[in-house]
Amino acid sequence: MSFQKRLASHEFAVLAEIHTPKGINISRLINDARRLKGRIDAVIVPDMENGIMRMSALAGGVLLQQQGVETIMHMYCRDRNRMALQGDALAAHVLGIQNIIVADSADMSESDHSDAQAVSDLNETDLIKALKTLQKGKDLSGFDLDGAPDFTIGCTLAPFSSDQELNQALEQARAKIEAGARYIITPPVFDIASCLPALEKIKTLGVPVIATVFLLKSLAIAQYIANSEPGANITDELIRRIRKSSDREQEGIAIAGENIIALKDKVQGVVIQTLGWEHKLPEILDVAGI
Amino acid sequence: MQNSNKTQTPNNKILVVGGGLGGIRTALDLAEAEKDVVLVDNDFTIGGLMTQLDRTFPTNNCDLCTISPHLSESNRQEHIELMSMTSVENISGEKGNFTASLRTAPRYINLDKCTGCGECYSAFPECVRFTPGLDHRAPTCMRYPQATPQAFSIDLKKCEDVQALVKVCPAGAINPDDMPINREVKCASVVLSPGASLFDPSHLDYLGYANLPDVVTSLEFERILSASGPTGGKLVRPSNGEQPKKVAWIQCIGSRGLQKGAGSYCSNACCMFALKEAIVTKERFQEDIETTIFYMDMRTFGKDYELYLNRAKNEYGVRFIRSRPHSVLQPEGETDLLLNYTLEDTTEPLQEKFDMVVLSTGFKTSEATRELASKLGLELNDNFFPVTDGFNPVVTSKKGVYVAGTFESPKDIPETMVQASAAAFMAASELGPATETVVAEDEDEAAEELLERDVSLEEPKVGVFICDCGENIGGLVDVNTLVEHAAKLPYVAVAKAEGHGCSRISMENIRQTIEEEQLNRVVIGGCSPRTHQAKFEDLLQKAKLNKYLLEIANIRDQATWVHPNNPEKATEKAKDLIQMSVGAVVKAQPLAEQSLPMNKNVLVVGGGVTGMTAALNLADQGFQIYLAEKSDKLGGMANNLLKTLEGNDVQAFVGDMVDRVKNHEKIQVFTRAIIVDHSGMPGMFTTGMQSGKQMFYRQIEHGITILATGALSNRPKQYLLDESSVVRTQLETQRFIADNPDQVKQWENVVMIQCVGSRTQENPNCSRICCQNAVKNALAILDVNPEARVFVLYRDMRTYGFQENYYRLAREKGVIFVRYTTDRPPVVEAEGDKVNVTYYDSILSMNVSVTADNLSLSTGLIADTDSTEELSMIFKLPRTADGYFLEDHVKLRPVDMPVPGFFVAGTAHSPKLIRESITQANAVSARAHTMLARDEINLGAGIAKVDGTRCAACLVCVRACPFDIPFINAEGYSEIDPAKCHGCGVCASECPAKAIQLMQFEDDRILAKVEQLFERVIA
Amino acid sequence: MITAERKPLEELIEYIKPYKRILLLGCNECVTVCAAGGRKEVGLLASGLQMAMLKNGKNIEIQQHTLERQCDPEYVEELVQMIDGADAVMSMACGCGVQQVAMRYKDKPVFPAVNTKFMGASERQGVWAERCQGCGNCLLGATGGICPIARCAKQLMNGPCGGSVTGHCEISEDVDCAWQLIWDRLKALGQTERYLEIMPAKDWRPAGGSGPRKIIREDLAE
Amino acid sequence: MENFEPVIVAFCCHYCAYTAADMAGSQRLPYPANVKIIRVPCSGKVDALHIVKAFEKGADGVYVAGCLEGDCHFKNGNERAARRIDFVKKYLEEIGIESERLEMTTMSAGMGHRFAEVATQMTEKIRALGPSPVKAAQAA
Amino acid sequence: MKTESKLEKVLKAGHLAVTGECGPPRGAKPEEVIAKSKHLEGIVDAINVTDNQTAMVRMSSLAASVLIKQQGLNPLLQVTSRDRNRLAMQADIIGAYSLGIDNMLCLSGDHTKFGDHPSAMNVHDIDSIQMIQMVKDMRDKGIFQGGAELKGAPKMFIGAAANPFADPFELRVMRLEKKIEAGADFIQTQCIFNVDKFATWMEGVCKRGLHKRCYILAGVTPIKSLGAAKYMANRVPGMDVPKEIVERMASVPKEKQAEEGVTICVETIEKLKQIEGVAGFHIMAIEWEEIVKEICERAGLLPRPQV
Repeated sequence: MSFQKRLASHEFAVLAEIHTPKGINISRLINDARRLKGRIDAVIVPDMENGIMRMSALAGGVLLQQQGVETIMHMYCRDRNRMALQGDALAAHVLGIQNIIVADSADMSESDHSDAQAVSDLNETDLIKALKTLQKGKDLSGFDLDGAPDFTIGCTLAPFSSDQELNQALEQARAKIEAGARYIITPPVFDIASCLPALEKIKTLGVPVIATVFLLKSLAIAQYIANSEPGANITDELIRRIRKSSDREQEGIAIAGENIIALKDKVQGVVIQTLGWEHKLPEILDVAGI
Repeated sequence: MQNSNKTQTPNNKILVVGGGLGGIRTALDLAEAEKDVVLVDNDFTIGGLMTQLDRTFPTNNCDLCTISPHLSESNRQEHIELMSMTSVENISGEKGNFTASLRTAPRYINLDKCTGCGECYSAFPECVRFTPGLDHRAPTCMRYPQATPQAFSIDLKKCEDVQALVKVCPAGAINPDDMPINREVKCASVVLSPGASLFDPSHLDYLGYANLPDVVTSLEFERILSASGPTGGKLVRPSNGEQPKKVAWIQCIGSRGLQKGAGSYCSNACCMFALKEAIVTKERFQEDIETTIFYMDMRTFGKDYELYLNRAKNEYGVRFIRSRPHSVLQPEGETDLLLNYTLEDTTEPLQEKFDMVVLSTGFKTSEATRELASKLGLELNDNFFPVTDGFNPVVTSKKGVYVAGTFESPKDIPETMVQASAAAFMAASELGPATETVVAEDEDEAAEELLERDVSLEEPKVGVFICDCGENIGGLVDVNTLVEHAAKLPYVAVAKAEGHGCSRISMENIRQTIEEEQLNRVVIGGCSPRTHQAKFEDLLQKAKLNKYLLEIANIRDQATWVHPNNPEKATEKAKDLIQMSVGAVVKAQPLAEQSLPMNKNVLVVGGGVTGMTAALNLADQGFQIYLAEKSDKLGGMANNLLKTLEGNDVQAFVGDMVDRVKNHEKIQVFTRAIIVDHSGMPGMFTTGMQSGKQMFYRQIEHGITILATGALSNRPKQYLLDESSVVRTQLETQRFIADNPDQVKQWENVVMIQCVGSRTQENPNCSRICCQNAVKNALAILDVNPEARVFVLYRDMRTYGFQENYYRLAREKGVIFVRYTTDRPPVVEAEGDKVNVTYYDSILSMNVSVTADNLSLSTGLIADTDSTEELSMIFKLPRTADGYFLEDHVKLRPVDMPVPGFFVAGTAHSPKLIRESITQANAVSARAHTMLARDEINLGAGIAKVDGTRCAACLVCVRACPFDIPFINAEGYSEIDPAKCHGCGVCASECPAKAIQLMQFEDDRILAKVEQLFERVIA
Repeated sequence: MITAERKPLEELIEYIKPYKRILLLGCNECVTVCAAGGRKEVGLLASGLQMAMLKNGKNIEIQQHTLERQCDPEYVEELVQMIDGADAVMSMACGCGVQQVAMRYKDKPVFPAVNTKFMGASERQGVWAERCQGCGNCLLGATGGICPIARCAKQLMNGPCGGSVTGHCEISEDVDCAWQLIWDRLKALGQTERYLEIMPAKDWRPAGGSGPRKIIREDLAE
Repeated sequence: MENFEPVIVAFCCHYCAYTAADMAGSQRLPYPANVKIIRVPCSGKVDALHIVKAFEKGADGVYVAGCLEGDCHFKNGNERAARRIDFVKKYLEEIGIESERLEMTTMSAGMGHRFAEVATQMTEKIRALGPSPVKAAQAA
Repeated sequence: MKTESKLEKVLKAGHLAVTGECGPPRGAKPEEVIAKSKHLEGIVDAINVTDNQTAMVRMSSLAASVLIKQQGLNPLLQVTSRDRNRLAMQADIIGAYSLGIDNMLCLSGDHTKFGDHPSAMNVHDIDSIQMIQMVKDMRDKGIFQGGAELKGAPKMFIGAAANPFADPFELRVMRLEKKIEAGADFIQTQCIFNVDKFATWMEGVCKRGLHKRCYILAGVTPIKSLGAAKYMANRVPGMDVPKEIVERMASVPKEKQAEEGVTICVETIEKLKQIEGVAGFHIMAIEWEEIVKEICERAGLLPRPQV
């Protein structure tokens, strides 16, 4: 079933993120994706997320699509102007990519090209609108297209560490949804019980909610996130659990898998984020019984 | 010896002065990094002080055993030119272009001819300098069987009939016309490691050393304990040859400015030295002897040394008396020694009888070394030790001249080893980055390799060589009985006793025997293959045998050492072990080795001063460095430090270093970097990390990993810390003094409490840095506010080395040092915006209360256990009980980890000062450099092999291999890539078709051991 | 593969009690793979028998030999060299191997050392599970590739009995309900309607109902 | 039986147990001479066959000493060894050899004390059990 | 009417049918069969006679059925595919019919593992659905399973079992359909405690119109004690006893538990009556036959209609 149909049928969707290589060695990308074929609904290909220069999402998406894996491509406004964005969108459609997530872009300060100039010609809402316009057969300047593309567009919810921030994030999201986003992806959730109220709030947006499940690779990573991201709901309990484990790699996989199970009847789907450990995705899916 | 065929320019050598342990380490590190070294020592043989020690703390290993591989290795190394009996007359020139004038004294023996047979010595003992001196006052006369060079030396002055002496030598090696040789050597840099001498207490009448034979120095006591010493290891009183029942040690003789002529510094190693002697004595005689140590402060500040102190107290029952005895007397007509002393809390004079008194004499620079320093124009301090760089103790005032070991300052063996490696690195860096030297393929060597004898068609012909290892084996069992037993075993062609099998002469004998008798298998009965296998494998190669045709029967560690009270059983067991080895070696087959290219990138984990130093060092040598720092900025703990005890500006130093690191084109810095996975093998590791705010995952390929992850500031919830605003850690105090001098000026009373959270049940070790921190802050407070009354409540003041000078200065300036004991710790209560500190003053025998404006707690360091635990899981490395990384050998390999290619430095190793961390970082650089200089890494031959004809392609090996190496190949049977196999043997033991064998541990070889064992038992 | 499991030592000792020289035979095929009768197991059994017999006060001689494949006469022929040195043969091969040896060396007693269990597949290292009963008339095409004859405790051909709970067979939590597996597979294939076809009563003749079976390939048979 | 001195074979992994044995040596920790060590790279290398053969040849006891759990130099060889020991124990019972004669034990490289302790305990245990029934039968 | 069966007549007439159960004794004691069946006289329309129930050897269900028939009662012969091959089954069926037995239930039977002869072979020459087909062909086509002509067809009213609670649940309706397709005239279900789940199943049944193609008798059982409740909840494969039932049994004192069990049973029947497609009840009071009367009375199922 395609991701689009899965959304429409209100069945639980399972997505996973696979990053493009920083370089031209695509063997990992393709191997990792192949091993997921048939086990998940679609692979999300981020585009130079967080300002790390790598192979573009468009190329990555096309490669995966060629492997018979449905792809969702990230697009955002930091690195390209409206010309490039529209051009890429048309290219994506022609090359078989039907899904686009308009993602929030991190600022350049933490980039590995921190002296690069951010473009930000459009903002995310504008970009979604632009995509909708393209679908109607026009470009942003109102010129007719020779054939209109078609996409399922998603958007992301900004991370939040307080109710106030959540409300703000929801406000922004609402605009994106009005502009045409058909589902929303949350920031990573770690302790399911404690993030339920927030999830409920997010559901009020009225579009399917896809929760992000993040693979904790080690105690240090868990501590890092707990310390550096105030909103991440990593509980002391969770930290203790990882610390106690003699095989932390497996423990992280188990936690991710269990979280997927716990989210099954609570949201419309999950995105599994492994940041480099895409080869562990099948194990997570095993634990989650998918 | 000098057979390197690299194109030599006159000044690309390094001169190493001093052939003690430090000099040997320096020379070895340089040689392994492909640098040419001239190693000079004015003694007849190299080895220095360590060769005279019986055993070393804290492992109580036999020193001769640990040092001997190094000694002969130094001789073997093609890059080292060893010159014994050689002194440095003068050094001129400057960094990069020194000229050293060397003078070699006549030995009167031709080294090339001498076989060390000993005929000259037995005929004319008086004029041959190879005396296991029975005069305990002259321990330096003594040499030992592993001596390098392995040759005698003649004292011609004592010889009356020179012609007779010449005739007695069967090798014709004695040359009475030998002349001193003067020689000039060009070198780029110089490392001075000539050691120090020991304080001579002869002039201190009240200690009776000069006239009471039972008063000895600690080194003499060591000689008496030593198996190779004058008494053959029997502990006896020099006066009457009886075993003593009560031995006392008196500490700080010649140290801490306590006696006439004493250095003002603390000699650093004497406390551990005395503890070791007391423990070894107790171990040997148990209840039969009483040991007492009279001390001022027990200074066990090294890694895990506190545990050693605790063991001495609790397990061995060593008695400790805190007192400085004022005299040792021998009343007329009595044989006992009377020791007079008082305790600190009474004035009552006490007397106690002992039958031996050991003076723990400290280090002192010798006249000769002072002279050497002046020839070089080195600036010396008040105690005649060289003045060194504030942050880099191996760097002297003269560019291009480096120092290491006790010549630099008093220290123990591990620290000497660290400095030696550090100096090696600094000296080598003068030569600049390693350039691609075209090494003309050594044809001789290649030819020699081809000459390996093909023994595959021969019947096994086994040679068994059994060491007595001095007293270690021979002292308990009769080696000849073992030899007779071995001679009767099947296939044994030769069985011999070989004395110290690892000594040069024995090695040479064995080699000759192998060649002469055309042996094709060798069994060594001796010590552990863990330490000596490589050495004997080399020997086999020299004898043109494949090095794997060898078995070592560990009859020392597994028989004589562990069955000391039962010579018969030890003998029988040794026979068993030898017979098992003979059975196994018969099954041994020649094997070929695997090698892999060495990846020359370096991963440095930790971006503090230690990590940055190592990174800069190796980057300057042209290697690519990946520096991973967990936090968001470089600098680590040093970011919180302002000044060192000596007054050096830490912030400026660190700031400069950070800039250099960031701008170095060979260093890639990753901040907020967390290591998450690791794979590969020595020489080609792949490590995955997540870095930056965005947790970008990347994998690094590298051949070397340096762990410099640091430690954490301890912060125990004690003494109102974090509750009262006037209670600070010493670090915070330092900052406060700098930032708020006006407030400090108002302070009336300041209290400091030492050992807060250190030397406790939970954290048993000493944090090493706190005593000097307290002294530093106390002095800083007095600088700002001379009126302040500063109390330091301590358990033992551990201001080792030159820190002692500052301790004394603080006392002089009026800082009040009060000792407390753990059963009566100070009590702290809040009082308004101040705190009230109550402590027990043992001199006044009462509680004293002080209302303090500031309470500084010396909280010290604790291991970053979360980090070290996780990294040790990921990298598979061991840790100490308190969570620091555990090095491969605490004495001899203090910065190497057990996994080849891994090194540790800085406070990740144990608490230490910034300059000590930097020294370790330099040492690590040298150690890493020895690997990075190679293009290949040898993986040995211990890999699994599949017999395709037997393989049933069942996949068991494919599934069982922990590293996923085996696969079913196109021919349909399992294949194991020899370059990838780790050699664990799991596949071999699970293969249901018995198609896999692990080389060196083949089934028939293991089963042969089992069979031979029971053949003997049942027969 | 054919799976087997070593018989209890006690039973084997009974077999060989009267003999002094035993030839212990392994097979490098299926029984090696299922860790029942390869070289290693031969070694283990030889040692175990030796010890057990010693305990019974008897010293026996055991020759060990592992054939490439005990069910082929050419390989069995190899034993000619050593058969005379043995009073009895104990085979760790499956029943086929045991019989092949017995047929060739008519004057030697041949004992089975293993119980031949079933035709199975490796589930994972060290775990083998029955997959086929060799019924001679494969119906896997109709059952989503999962055999109800081999894998349903009641060999039900038309669906699960009432004891199937959460995917397990009523006889054990450790046994998957074959029909649950079939159903899942049919669903995955989008062929659930196929379930409604009633499978007629099975003709058991090809399963051995008409006596021992034989396959003859005329083109190959000599 | 009073003079019975059991012969015990200890298969020790190079990285931990063998090093611990060396450590026991350098610390001069005495343990019974009955224990004879055979060095293997990893406890996972110890073949069931080696153990059974040791008993066949006349061992009164055998133990395999590997690294502490989670510390195996080769990831999990020690766990495999432990499972294998359980398997061989059952086989020994079948043969009629008390399974207590075979044990698996773990220690770190630094545990010289533990090595001596295990060697002593094992020797005492086997001494109490008496000679292996196989050996007794051979002798008879 | 396909047969002369009284049960068929009751059902055909649109009455809620009631069947009971009688387990033959483990020994040659005809009086026990007679005594048990007497408890059901006038209470039920047919008495199921089990065939080596729970894989324990008992008097053959054919013999016990004959004994019951001799009492003038109406036995329902159960036949499992576990113990007999197709020859033995057909022989027994002809025999039974000849002795006046005209109802039968085709089952696969519990696995021998659970019984007193765990080492016995499980025959399963044909399965229960194939058995239904076989009986139907004997009755309607007059042929044996092997195809040979049969002289004097046994006019059996053919029943089959259904367990709406076993997994995979979604397949359960189709399985029923398959049985009906094969020729089942009526169905007796597994004991129902989880009425909601049963209702869900029945919904599926009705959706496919299966309730119009055969009669579905809902199975009920009075629980005698808390222990029995727990046993059924945990140990009997394919039985779904909701937690609430066990808790309810636990909430009453031991001596009142039997009474509570009966009450639950009666309530269940009342609920089941509301469900579309339920054509009657099969009351399984194992070794407690005397209680069936009370249940039927309280559930308003008495008196039984005369047809």
